[in-house]
Amino acid sequence: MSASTVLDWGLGLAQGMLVLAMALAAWRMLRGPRAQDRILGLDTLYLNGMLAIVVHGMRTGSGLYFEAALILGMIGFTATVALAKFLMQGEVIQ
Amino acid sequence: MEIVLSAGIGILAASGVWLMLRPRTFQVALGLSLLSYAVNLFIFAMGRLTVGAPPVLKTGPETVSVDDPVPQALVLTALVISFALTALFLVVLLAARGVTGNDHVDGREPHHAEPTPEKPHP
Amino acid sequence: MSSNALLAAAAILPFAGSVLAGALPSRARTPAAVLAGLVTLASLGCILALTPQLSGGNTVVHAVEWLPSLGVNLVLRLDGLAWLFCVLVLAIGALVVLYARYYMAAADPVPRLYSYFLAFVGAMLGIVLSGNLIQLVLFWELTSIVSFLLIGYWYDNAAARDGARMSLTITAAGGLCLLVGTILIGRIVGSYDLDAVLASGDTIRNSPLYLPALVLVLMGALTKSAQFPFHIWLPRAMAAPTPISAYLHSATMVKAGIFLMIRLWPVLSGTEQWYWIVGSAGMATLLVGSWSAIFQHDLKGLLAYSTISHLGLITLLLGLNSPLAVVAAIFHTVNHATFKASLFMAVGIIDHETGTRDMRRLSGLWRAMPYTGTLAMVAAAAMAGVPLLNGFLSKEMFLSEAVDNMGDHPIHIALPVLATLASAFTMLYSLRFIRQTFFGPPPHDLPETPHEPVRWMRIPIELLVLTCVAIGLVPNLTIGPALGRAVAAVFGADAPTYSLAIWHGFNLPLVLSMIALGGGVLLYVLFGKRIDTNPRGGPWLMDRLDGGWLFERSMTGLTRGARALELWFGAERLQPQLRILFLAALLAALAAGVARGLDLFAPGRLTPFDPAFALMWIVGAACAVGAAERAKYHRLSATIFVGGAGLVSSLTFLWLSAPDLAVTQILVEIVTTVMLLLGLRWLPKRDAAIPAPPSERARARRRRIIDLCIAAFAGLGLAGLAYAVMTRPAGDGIARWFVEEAYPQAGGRNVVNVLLVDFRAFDTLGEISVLGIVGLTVFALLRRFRPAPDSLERPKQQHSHDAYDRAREGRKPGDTAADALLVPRVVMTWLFPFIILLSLHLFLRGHDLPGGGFAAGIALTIAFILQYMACGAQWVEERLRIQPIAWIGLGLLIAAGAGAASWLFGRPFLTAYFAYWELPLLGKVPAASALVFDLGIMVLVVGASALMLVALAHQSLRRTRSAEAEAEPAAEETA
Amino acid sequence: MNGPDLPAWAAWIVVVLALGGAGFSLTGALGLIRLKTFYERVHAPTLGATLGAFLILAGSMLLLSLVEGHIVLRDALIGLFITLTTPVTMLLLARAAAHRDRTEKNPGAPPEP
Amino acid sequence: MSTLLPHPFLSAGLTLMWLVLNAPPSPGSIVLALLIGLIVPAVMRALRPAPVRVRRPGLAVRLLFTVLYDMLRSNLDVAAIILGLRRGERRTGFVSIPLDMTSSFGLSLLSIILTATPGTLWVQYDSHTGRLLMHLIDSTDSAGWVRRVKDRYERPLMEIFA
Amino acid sequence: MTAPLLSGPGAVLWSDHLIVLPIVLPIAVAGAMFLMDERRHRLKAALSLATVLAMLAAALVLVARVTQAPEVYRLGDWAAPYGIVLVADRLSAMMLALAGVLGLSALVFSFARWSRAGPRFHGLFLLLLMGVNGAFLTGDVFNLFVFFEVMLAASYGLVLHGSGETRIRAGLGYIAVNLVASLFFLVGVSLIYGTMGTLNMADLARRLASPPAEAALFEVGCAVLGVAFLIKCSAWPLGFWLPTTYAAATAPAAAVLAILSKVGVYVVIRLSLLLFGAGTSEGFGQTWILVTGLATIAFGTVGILAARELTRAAGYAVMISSGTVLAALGTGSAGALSGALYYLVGSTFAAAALFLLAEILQRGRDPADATQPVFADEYRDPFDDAGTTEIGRAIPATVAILGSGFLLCTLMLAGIPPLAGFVGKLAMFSGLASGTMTAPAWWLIAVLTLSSLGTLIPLVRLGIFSLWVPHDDPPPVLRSPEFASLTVLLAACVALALWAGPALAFTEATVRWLSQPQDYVRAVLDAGAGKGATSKGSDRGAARSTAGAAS
Ligand code: NA
Ligand code: NA
Repeated sequence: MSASTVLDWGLGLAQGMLVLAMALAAWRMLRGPRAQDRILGLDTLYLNGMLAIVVHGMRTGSGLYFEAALILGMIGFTATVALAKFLMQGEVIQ
Repeated sequence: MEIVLSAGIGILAASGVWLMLRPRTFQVALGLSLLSYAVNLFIFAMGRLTVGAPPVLKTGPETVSVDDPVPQALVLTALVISFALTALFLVVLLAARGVTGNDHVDGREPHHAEPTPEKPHP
Repeated sequence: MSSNALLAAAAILPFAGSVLAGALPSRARTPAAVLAGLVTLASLGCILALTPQLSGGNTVVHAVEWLPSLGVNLVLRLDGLAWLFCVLVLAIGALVVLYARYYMAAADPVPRLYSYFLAFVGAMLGIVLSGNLIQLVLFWELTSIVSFLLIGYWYDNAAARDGARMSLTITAAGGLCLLVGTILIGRIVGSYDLDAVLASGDTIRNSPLYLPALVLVLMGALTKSAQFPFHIWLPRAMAAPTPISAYLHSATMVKAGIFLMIRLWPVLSGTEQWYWIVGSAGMATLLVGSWSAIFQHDLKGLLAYSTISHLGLITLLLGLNSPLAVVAAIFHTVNHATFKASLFMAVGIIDHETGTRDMRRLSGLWRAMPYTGTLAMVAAAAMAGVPLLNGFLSKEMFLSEAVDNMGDHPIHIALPVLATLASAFTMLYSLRFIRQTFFGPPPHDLPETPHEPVRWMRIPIELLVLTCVAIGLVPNLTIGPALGRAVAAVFGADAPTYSLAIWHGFNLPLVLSMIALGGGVLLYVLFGKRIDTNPRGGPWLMDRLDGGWLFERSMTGLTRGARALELWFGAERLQPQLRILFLAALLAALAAGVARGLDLFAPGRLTPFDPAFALMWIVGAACAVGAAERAKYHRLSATIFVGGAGLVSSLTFLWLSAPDLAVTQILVEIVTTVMLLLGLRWLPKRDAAIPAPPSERARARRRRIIDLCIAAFAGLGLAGLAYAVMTRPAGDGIARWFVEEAYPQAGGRNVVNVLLVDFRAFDTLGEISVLGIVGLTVFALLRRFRPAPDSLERPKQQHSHDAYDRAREGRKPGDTAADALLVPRVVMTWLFPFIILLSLHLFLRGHDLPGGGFAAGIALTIAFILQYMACGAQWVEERLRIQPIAWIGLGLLIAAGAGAASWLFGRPFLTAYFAYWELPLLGKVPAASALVFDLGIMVLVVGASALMLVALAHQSLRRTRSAEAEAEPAAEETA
Repeated sequence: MNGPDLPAWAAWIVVVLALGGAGFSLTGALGLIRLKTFYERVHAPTLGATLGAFLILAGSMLLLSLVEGHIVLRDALIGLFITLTTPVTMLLLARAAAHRDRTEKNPGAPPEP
Repeated sequence: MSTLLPHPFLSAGLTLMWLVLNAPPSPGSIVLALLIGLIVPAVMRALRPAPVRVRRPGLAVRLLFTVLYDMLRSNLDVAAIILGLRRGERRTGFVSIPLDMTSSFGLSLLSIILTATPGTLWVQYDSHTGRLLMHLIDSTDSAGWVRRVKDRYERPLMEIFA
Repeated sequence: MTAPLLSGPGAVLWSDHLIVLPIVLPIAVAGAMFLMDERRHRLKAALSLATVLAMLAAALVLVARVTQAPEVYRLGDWAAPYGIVLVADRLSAMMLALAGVLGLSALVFSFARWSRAGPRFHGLFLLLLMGVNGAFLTGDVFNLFVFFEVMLAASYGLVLHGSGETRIRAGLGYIAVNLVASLFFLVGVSLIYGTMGTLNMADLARRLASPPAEAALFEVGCAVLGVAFLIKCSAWPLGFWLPTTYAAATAPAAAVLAILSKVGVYVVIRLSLLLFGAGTSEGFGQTWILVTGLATIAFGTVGILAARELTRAAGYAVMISSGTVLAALGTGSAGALSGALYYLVGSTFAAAALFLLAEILQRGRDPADATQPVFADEYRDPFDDAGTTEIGRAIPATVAILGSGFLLCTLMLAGIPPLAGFVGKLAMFSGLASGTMTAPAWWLIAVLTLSSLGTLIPLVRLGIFSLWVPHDDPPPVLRSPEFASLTVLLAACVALALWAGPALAFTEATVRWLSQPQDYVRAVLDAGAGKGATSKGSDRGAARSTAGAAS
């Protein structure tokens, strides 16, 4: 097996696993039962999506996808924090 | 990939259209969001699909085969505009909810009479 | 003065006078009258001065170019016919001016009346002097409009308003038909020029468009000349001041219709269609008018129906297809103008001096006003066709034409019979008028004591009656030359020979005339009293047919019908409207595709399939469908699902080589979610459906099924189109050029960014303008935001936190909330500089790598928003003052300035400059004006998005503050 | 799609790291499904946010360092920031859930601290 | 120094981050990184967060490794639980821990450590009683957890940010 | 002929930039105004007025200049089809001037009171005009989308300006409908790009000359795009939003919005004659345009007959006017189209004037007036209170002036002599009646005649009700800015009738020019040909380095 085949298959598989993780998170998100479960599901969706981006960058050997991942990692939590805060206090900003 | 993306666009669009036809303002706002996703992906699809070839040139003089940058630029413009307008729609729906007391797109429940100065919203 | 100038002066003077009179102060009754009189007389003088030039059938023509490409020029054309009508219009006009000066009360805004009057004179002259058919239509409609103003002069009076509206509606409608008819004639002839049209009689009559053109032109003429059944406007127009009625219904307005029929007689008449349409309209009008006149109690009403009947007579004459009848028609037009004007004026005097026009109340006025009575009697006799007066002459000609026309067709025997009958009716109502008003017992119980009017008020009547007598006695000396010129103008070389003698020998027409006179007297003797006490309120046989009532009903019906149609063919509510939009787009796409035989699934290129991508889209689809399903009752869940769908879209962009899009979409996604949540605060939870009546439920179900179909087809359609395009090879488009030239010519490696800030920077400038505008609009709306009462309360979570705090020793409200945010606060605060750095990073690398001003701006906004979320609006604003509106302005200025800077170098707007600058220590650094442009984008994006978010966030703060503000006065009151 | 060009040893290391990370992340997501209560489920995604992410990011750094020819550390930033930020969401969620469960008097509601 | 560099660790962090983002470093990017490190912290002056002083950087590094190790171990534990690989009874539940630390920065770090470690979750902190409510995916040994939190994390943190 | 700017390197005249002025100037002035304190009303009013006057002047100069030859302006110095170009030809210059006059009068009208009914009116107003101008000038379909959005976004702001329940409710529907239209627009444009590979209008026309590979898909895109434009034209059955929205908007907003639907009409004319005038897709959609136009006139007439309020009637008048131009276009008669273009200008003025008049007549009966800010805090700026005070001298003889104005509007809209409305209809009828008369020509003549009557009847009814029937309300007060504004509009109508000859000659020449799409294509694509092309890259680089050296 050549290095590129290994990479191709291995990273493809890793990406597939991450997408599968996304699917599981989405399942929780859709299933609930409570709003907190859904938010948790969305947060996990974001997380695994971010990792999928990193793996995609590895598959293509390109650093061009890094910023998308960094943004998700640094400020992706803003959306879920807002949701959680809404749940906790009934409003996002007092 | 093409069939997957088409199906995705279709489902987003169908969900969006369905929501846009609903009577509650918030439904319409979300429908607008979904429909914008669908349309943005549609515009993007007009440049055909490529994987792993962003239109960012390497530091060499050679021209490489990359994805069509034009639809990407168009999507970016459309994206910003639809973001702005979604925000606007949201605020208008809030304002409407405030002044009419209900969240129907027409500003009144279908089986309620049109409000008059003498008989304001319930 | 040249003849052209005289002609132009005659036509323009009245309009100029109208403007001047309108500018006079509203009490300037006498100056206005003097002005109007002078103008009218001057105009008349001009026309009279041109008389010698008309000898031998000549015409005076003055043309001004107006719309050469349409063949429409302003042509003033004076011939014998026009001369006759001009003199009629101006001479009677001058008398009306004099009369009105004394008739109108000082309290009325009389200058306005004179202003309208002069405009009307001008419009009438415009009609009769038109040398171009379109010009004729133009002035035609102008008379409708000005008469509307004249009739509605006393607009406080409902009758005046209704009368004005009715006359305008009917005559303007006729005018519109006339316009189309004229255009058809123009198409047949190839010109609107009157001379050309008059020369093409045979062409017109033989054209397939003859009938439509004839019908349309006649619609104009018959409505204007108040022919049955369009006559209904005329009696209602009596609400006008009497001088106006005298003018409109004797010499002018209604005569415009007659004029037009005479004018076009040479080219339109001579056919069966003309005979039947014009003849029967005239006959019906003659009978209906004279019959109805009998039953009027109001003197003006009597004159109105009498006018209708005389107009019918003239029309009937024109319909007979006989040149001699036309001569009679012209002659009777003049006669009718003189005696009817004098009668109206006499009635005006009666009304003025007694305060009523009701014949049942009037009686024995002879004693009080013998002079006026005499004048009225002579005029009425002329109207009735008593010998030695002008009416007799033209009626003789009429009866003679009726007899001549009997000819071979048996049905034509009716013509002389009906003509005689109508003449008898005329005699009847004329007699009734004189008898009831001037004779009988002295009047009692009148609003005012009757007496003779002021001297000047009588002069117009005297002159008119004198004319009646003079024409009646010596027609050849008085009217002869004018009539001759008019006839010559109509017929040219083919003018018929006629005789204007009083005595033509004892012939059938004379017998009929005598039968009519005698019959009229007899009828009056038999039925006079019964008419007075007529309990049915209207003419026998026709009392059910109240034209005014019918008109009002049809207008109301029209409005009602229109409302029904508006509901039927329109949609007031949003949902049906949107349904139609989607259906229209679907059908349009379908129609276009089917017409060209579009095959969506043509085999083409495909990108290798990746199951992970498909799985990701299963997630995306589930999120979308979930959002669609939950959005009604579970807004928060739906918002979460939309977030999921958005993430999948972003990842798709990334997967398919669009990192810039992915970055932007992710950022926008985050901000949108925060914004939706800020908004959700003001949308109280929806727990259950609003109860709807059961009947609604079935309909709602049906609508949902329809919507589902629309949504499904919309989805299928968009998916199909996307698939069809994606699987077809991309043609030789402009894309390749951008990829090749982005670096060499624009100095950027990120082609998308180069497109945004250089190649298509103009798009971006517009795009940021949108963002700025929306930011400001949101701000404006929220400044006046009034939350619904049920969302004014603080959220219940906060209540229960505070309750928890109150219940415990040593805790004060807000502590629990503060504890919960303790950690997030620290993290978010210390993250702030790092996000700023991220934003700078995105900004500076944009030209060469994914990023750019927009992404940087949104990232910076998120940095701010995180602070707001962690620490609250008040806390942040005590520390950081951001002025978002100023940022918006600054951003626009920077971006536009970066674009305009290229002007200094003689290059078009937005021409970018780039170079590598050699700097000490740093070496080569890129310098690009596009970066400045991008900075403008960034600044604006921060301003606009922060403005929206902060304005939304402030609502809670405002709620708290207003609650405090309300609590304070309440506390003061209790103390 | 043109994959990166790596020596075989590096390829294997990268793949093992990526698969390991993805495995942990997947396990975390699986926990989201399998665990019974909300408070248990909150723990699960942390697997992906910590070890799962670290392994993948390490693989990415190795790969990109080799591809770009210089040491690439930027992916570490992602690891750092998700470690700092993910807990914020989690603890706010847990706090919100605790509050809701207490006010609704659900069985399994957390006690007062 | 404090006026020019009010938050030296922050400045260093920002400079470092810029350099990492723009590797390999060039003279230009180094200058820019230094400028950013110098200028950007100015915003913190506006925000005025509670001041943070790091007393013992060495201990901080040691704590970092402790946490990383615990994280790794917990990851494996929790993965085993999720995958059903662990035998025996597992109880899940809450545990209340009295904390002595009051610095919000320290508490934040503690919360990040606990929450970022699979198996432990920071649920609620009461500033009046100083008690922390924590959720454990496996609370079989809750007393052990209390000790672990206090000894392994709280004490070093208090020492670092004293 | 092309402007010097485009023909030789470096040879630039300042006057060549004139074409971009109507877009750049409002952006810059609006930007500057956003930096100013909101309370500086007078300064802002003066700035706005100066800007709008400058825009109008630029438009008039362009009208005069383009009679010689169209002007093409390459934004960013990139040649078509790669860059975006602005194209001023007879049609766009005429529309530009129309927008200028309308903008001027609406702005002046707003000085009396409306400009202070909400924040940042002037900025929004200028940006609206900027969007309109851009839409008229651009030669690129996607850029057209952007300017449509600018214009619409500002129109949303102006519709909501002043707030209040009526406006918010109407605004919600208006925004929803137009957002859908915008999405259709995007779908259409992107399909066009996906099949033709270009966005430049001239380039599209050029490519259509030879059969494109994907004609069917392209036409589907055009169909969707057409629906979007017809929504913006408020064509039946897509335009039910218009009367409600315009009736709810404040008067100056409604008056300036009267141009918005005309932008849709403009685009339909522009694209259908350019793309479908000849070539593979010749005549595409023409029947539909005709049918829609006729239906729109009919529905507009029904609506105006049914109207209870003047503002609503004015809204339907706008619809009728759009429908008329569409139908005239659909008949394919050049004469009718040139008449319709003339009519478009006049009827737009008249509809705008009617909105303004209606506001004065209905003032005091406006429930939206009652809205006051709820919260007493920083959101309530001092100028909010000033919003009710009025500026300008009260004009005497108000009723007479309003009456005359109303009459003129009625005559204009009903197409009754002697104003431009009549001339327009006459020109259309003459155009339709010349040559071989087809069934559509008959239909249009009939429908327009009935529509004239259907406009006259209700307007007279409403006018009598507003002006003649005695009311308890205080008599209307006309402020000097309002008077000036009405005078501008109505004088424009009168002038249009007086100089109908030259005006019609202009529109006739316009239609001749439009029916020669190849000239347009040549003008755009040959503008500085090759300068943006690869082969001349060095040339451009040199030009840039000179610019750099100069700096
Ligand atoms: Na693509
Ligand atoms: Na944890």
